[in-house]
Amino acid sequence: MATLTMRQAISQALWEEMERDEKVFILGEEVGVWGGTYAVTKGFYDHFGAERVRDTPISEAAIIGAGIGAALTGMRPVAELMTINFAFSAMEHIVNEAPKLHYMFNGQMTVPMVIRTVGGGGRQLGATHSQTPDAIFAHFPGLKVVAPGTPADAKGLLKAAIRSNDPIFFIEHATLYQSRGEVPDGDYIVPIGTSKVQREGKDVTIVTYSKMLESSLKAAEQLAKEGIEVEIVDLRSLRPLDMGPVIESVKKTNRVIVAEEGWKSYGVGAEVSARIYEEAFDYMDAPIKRVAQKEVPLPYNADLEQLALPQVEDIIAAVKEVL
Amino acid sequence: MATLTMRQAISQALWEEMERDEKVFILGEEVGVWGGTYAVTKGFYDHFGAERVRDTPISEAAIIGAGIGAALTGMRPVAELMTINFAFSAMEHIVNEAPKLHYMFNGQMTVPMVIRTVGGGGRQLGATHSQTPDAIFAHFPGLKVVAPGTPADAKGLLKAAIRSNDPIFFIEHATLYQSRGEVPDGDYIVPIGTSKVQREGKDVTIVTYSKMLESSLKAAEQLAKEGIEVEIVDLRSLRPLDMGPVIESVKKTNRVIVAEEGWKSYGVGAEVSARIYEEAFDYMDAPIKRVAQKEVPLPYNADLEQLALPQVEDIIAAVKEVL
Amino acid sequence: MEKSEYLDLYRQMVEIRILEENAMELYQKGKIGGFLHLYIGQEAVSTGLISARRPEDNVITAYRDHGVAINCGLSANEIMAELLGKATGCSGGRGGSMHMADVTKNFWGGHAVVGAHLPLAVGMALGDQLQKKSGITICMFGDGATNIGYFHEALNLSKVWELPVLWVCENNHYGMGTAVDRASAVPEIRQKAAAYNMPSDSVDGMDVIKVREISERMIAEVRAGSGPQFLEILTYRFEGHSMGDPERYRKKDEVRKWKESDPIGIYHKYLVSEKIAKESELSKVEAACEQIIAEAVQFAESSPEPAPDTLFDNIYADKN
Amino acid sequence: MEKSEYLDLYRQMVEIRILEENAMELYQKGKIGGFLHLYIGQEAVSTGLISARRPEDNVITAYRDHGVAINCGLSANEIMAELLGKATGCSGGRGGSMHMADVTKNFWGGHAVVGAHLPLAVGMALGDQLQKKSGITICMFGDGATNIGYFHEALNLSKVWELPVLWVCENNHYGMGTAVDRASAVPEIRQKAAAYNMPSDSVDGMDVIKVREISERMIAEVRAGSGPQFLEILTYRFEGHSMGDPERYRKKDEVRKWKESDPIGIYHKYLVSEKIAKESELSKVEAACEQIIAEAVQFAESSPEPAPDTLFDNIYADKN
Ligand SMILES: Cc1ncc(C[n+]2csc(CCOP(=O)(O)OP(=O)(O)O)c2C)c(N)n1
Ligand SMILES: Cc1ncc(C[n+]2csc(CCOP(=O)(O)OP(=O)(O)O)c2C)c(N)n1
Ligand SMILES: [Mg+2]
Ligand SMILES: [Mg+2]
Repeated sequence: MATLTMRQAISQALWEEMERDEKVFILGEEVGVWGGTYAVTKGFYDHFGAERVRDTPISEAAIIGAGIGAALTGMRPVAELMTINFAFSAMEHIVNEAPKLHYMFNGQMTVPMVIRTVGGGGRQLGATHSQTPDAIFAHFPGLKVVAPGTPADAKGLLKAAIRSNDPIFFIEHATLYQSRGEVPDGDYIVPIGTSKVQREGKDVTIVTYSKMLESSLKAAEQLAKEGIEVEIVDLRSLRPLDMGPVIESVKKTNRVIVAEEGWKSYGVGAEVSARIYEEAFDYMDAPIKRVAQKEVPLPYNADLEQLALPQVEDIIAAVKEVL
Repeated sequence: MATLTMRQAISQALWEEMERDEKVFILGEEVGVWGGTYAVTKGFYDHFGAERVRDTPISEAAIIGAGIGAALTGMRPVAELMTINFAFSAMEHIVNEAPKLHYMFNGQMTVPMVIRTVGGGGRQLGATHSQTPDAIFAHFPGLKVVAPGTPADAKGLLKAAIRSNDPIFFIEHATLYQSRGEVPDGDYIVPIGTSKVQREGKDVTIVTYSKMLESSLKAAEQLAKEGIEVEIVDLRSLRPLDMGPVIESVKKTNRVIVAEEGWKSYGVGAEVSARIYEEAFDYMDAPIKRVAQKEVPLPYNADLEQLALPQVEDIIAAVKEVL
Repeated sequence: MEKSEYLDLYRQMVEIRILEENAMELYQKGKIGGFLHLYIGQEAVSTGLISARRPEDNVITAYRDHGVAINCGLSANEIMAELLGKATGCSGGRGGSMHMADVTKNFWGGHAVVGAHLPLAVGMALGDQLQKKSGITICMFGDGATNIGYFHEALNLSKVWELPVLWVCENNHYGMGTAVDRASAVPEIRQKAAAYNMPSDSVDGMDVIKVREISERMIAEVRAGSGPQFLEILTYRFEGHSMGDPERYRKKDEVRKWKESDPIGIYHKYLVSEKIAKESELSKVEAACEQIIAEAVQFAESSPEPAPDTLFDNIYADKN
Repeated sequence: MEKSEYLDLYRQMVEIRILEENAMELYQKGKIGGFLHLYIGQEAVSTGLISARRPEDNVITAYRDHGVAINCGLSANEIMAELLGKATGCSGGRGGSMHMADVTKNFWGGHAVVGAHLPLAVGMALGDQLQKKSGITICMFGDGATNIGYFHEALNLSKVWELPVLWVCENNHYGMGTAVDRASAVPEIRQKAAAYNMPSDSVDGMDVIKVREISERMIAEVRAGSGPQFLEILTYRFEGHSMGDPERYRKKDEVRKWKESDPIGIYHKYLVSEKIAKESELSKVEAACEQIIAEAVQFAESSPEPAPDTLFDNIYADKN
């Protein structure tokens, strides 16, 4: 067990998987010579060589499409999209090719591919570069969507993703790369599609994932000082969505917040909320509150941007409202 | 007032708007010489000429991008995407360009553009060509998403869309083109962002839109024979989402079904359900049921496809479950 | 070529033609649903091309794929069954007309979104190369597909990485109702290859022997390490784009003229005049094909529908 | 050109340089956030190009846009204020470095997604043409942008419709850390224009006069109805791709060599040796620019932040 940053944990998982299985290779923009825009693949090019750490032109559709093709022939590509905002430029291949081939050809083809990408706002990158549109990718059966919130989960889930035989959209959060945590050494695997209680409590359940897990943990600490015991369930995967631990927690607390960074409308909170009521209607003592991004394209100005993004205080306020 | 098919109603709206305002023009694949893949623009090329009814190469990103550019200079383009499945090939321009420019440049630029497209399953077109992913487009502030369920609304909403100064994603349903209804003559406008009660009832509320309005109306008739009075609220727009009439209805019936054609997870029903509980928690006598497409890429085989698509019987069953 | 091979090319072309004619009829009877894009008129293209491949070479194409399937060695039975959406179809009835494949024969489909399979071809060639497999990848697409961004990204990447891909454009002069020069800045599609520094050539796609010869050469060169190459094959589809095409975009006369260059007729004449085969031998081939397709229809019609409880099979490959 | 115009080109280049140097400093102080892409080294490109346009000609470019903004006539004040995210910025503090625009000056931004603005340029040229406006559209983009599908679709469509667009590739030899020949199948970007049957030319982008001359010619031709044309301008960025670039992909030596061709130095020498201006006059221009930028920083720093209650303004243009 070592204390690592999220960046190190992801890097370690990738490195170990490439050492373990020579079918694993990386392709994407600036993954090689540059060392990865977020320095996740720093040192990989020198160690694994240009064959397995492949810099590409700025051609998002070709990056994902080529990843799919290589996966069809038995390779295990890890295709990197520099940010999730550029996923729109490869949308056809992400949602309409990769997740459909196995089914459409009756199991003849499999697409063991990981698409690693980076989302999130809060860095003054403006409206086109700051999105957290995770929910839209989770709409498509055939795709799996994973978004870790801790270094350990990042490592364990990425390893599981690389070993999976299905296409996986793996969303990292830019402002979590520096966050630290204990990470098990070696072959640590976290099964995809398992939610996890990250903090126990009895008064309110916060369902969350990725960056908002960090914010929720902070909110929980402050609330604890006021004697409010918050339980936090981390979804970790958006598809498959494991509602088990959520429902269990809800049955205990009877009050729920869903906290996500993306826009509220048609977001993750909508699905989670709908599912909770479907599965635990009789346990709900108060309406579920969704804490999310305000419905506005994110502005560059730092104050306005923070005003639009969900804050720790928003979570605290929401918890108090449902109590 | 004339009885028109949905196809005729849309065609009429387009025609009248082009006659009214010479800034309105059409661009897209097969809109001209062919007369529109779904014959909506039949006769337009001959009447309005090649300048205003512009056939394009198979270049979805350029179709929408050029539409945006023309809109910036003051034109009012109606850009056609042959089907909504090809919207993935223009995703960047639909969700990351058109809806962001007005805000990002502080109101300097406006994008008065309509993107007309056709969605829906049920025609054995296979997994890549049969989708109803309407919800994902509604996730983006700055875009308006409209999806009419009757010929009259199709006409009135399309006219409103063409006159709007904002980018509008206008979703038609392929299997509704032949549906008939009374359509007001001339300048009939339905404001975007207004839900409508399409049938009154007191026992259960069905919230729906587009194709599933038709199915819901059928279900309601059958249920009426059994003495169950269903109220149907048609959303008509997914963004802005007008919850007013929904909440009003819910407060009367206390029981709700949401019926949509797309996949259930992260779909329209999730948002509507979450919103209803947020706004009318105390009025709910039973958990909301979502009737939607099964979570599977649509298969070609007709029986399997129908098995996956939501049916009138599914709505009836759901209504009975919430009673 | 041996005589038997000459005859087999003829058999393939005739089998495709009869298959397509039967498909048309079954569509009109409502037994085939969805979109149906026929290969009638273009038989020499894939027949000549694919006869030049080795079994380890990948083939991937667009939705106009029945002929390609035959050429790749799929049986008329499983193709016809797929058209009827039956469990015995090559894609188990899930794919339909646009999504035929048999991976064991290195035939990778049948893809319905225009141009979207081109990047896949890049990856397949890369995957084979990384695994030191000797196959090349043959990627077929229409003239219309050369205007979408995927084409550009795929061709560029294939050249930057010097991958063993043969890009094959079937220029049948129209993308749906849009004539090539109304959609493409260059009327001769192979000119686009210059922007990728890629060797290119073009050939008359109504003459199966010419297609075969040029394909042999280019496939050999690609296999030998030339990097990707580009082949434009000029052809024409005799029927509408898909069923129900009003065909307002072309004159009856134009169609009639092209039909005079029926690829089967041309090849038939060639075989006889070059004394490779006698009329009677060819008639026998034709009769055999009629038989094959009649049986295929029979097979397809009597095959079972996919079981309802298989609806959720194969969404994911992972077992858990 | 009149002497005043020569001097004004010099002024623009120097103003850009000093603006960028100040921006770099303000970024390091944490007063500018987000991404910051500097134009240092490339000043002659947009200065020469845009000085050849008429006011009615549209200009649209990528995120490396501060210089272009100056050339289009935006004031250093509103540019600097935008960099600091202030309400007085040209985009009200919403856009930041990558999203500068002033529509009244036909400067349409500042776009951050690589290549995505190229289709917009097609539409702007079309919109002007349909409205019988005489302006042409000048669309600038980097070498890296020529590999994305948007480039292909936009160039093709502009030619099919014969629209008045001047496509301008600023080839600064790298897209982030990727050298042109590692990303593009053709090292000379203008070769791509051949695939769209488009006249093309290239020019040394470190020499503002050469850029000006070729731009004048091509803009005139496009305006006269030649259809779209393609201009490749060879240049180099002296700083990293954006702030915080480790610059592992190029040698210090290479950068040093290019810096010997500083476009401002070259033009300075030219003006003096051609006796167009005296050293003292140029010094005066430089001092004036220092002054302008110092004032701009002052203006920006003392400008108000956007009011919190404006957060929801301008999401939609419709009032209801
Ligand atoms: C991205 C995308 N846009 C539009 C379509 C609809 N469409 C299907 S086939 C076709 C024409 C393709 O023409 P071409 O590539 O020349 O192939 P051909 O049909 O002539 O064989 C179009 C526009 C599609 N399937 N995919
Ligand atoms: C579609 C897309 N992919 C990736 C990026 C990230 N990115 C920003 S700038 C850049 C390099 C662009 O290079 P070039 O076009 O040569 O312009 P330059 O920066 O050299 O001016 C990349 C990859 C992006 N903004 N958009
Ligand atoms: Mg064609
Ligand atoms: Mg560059």
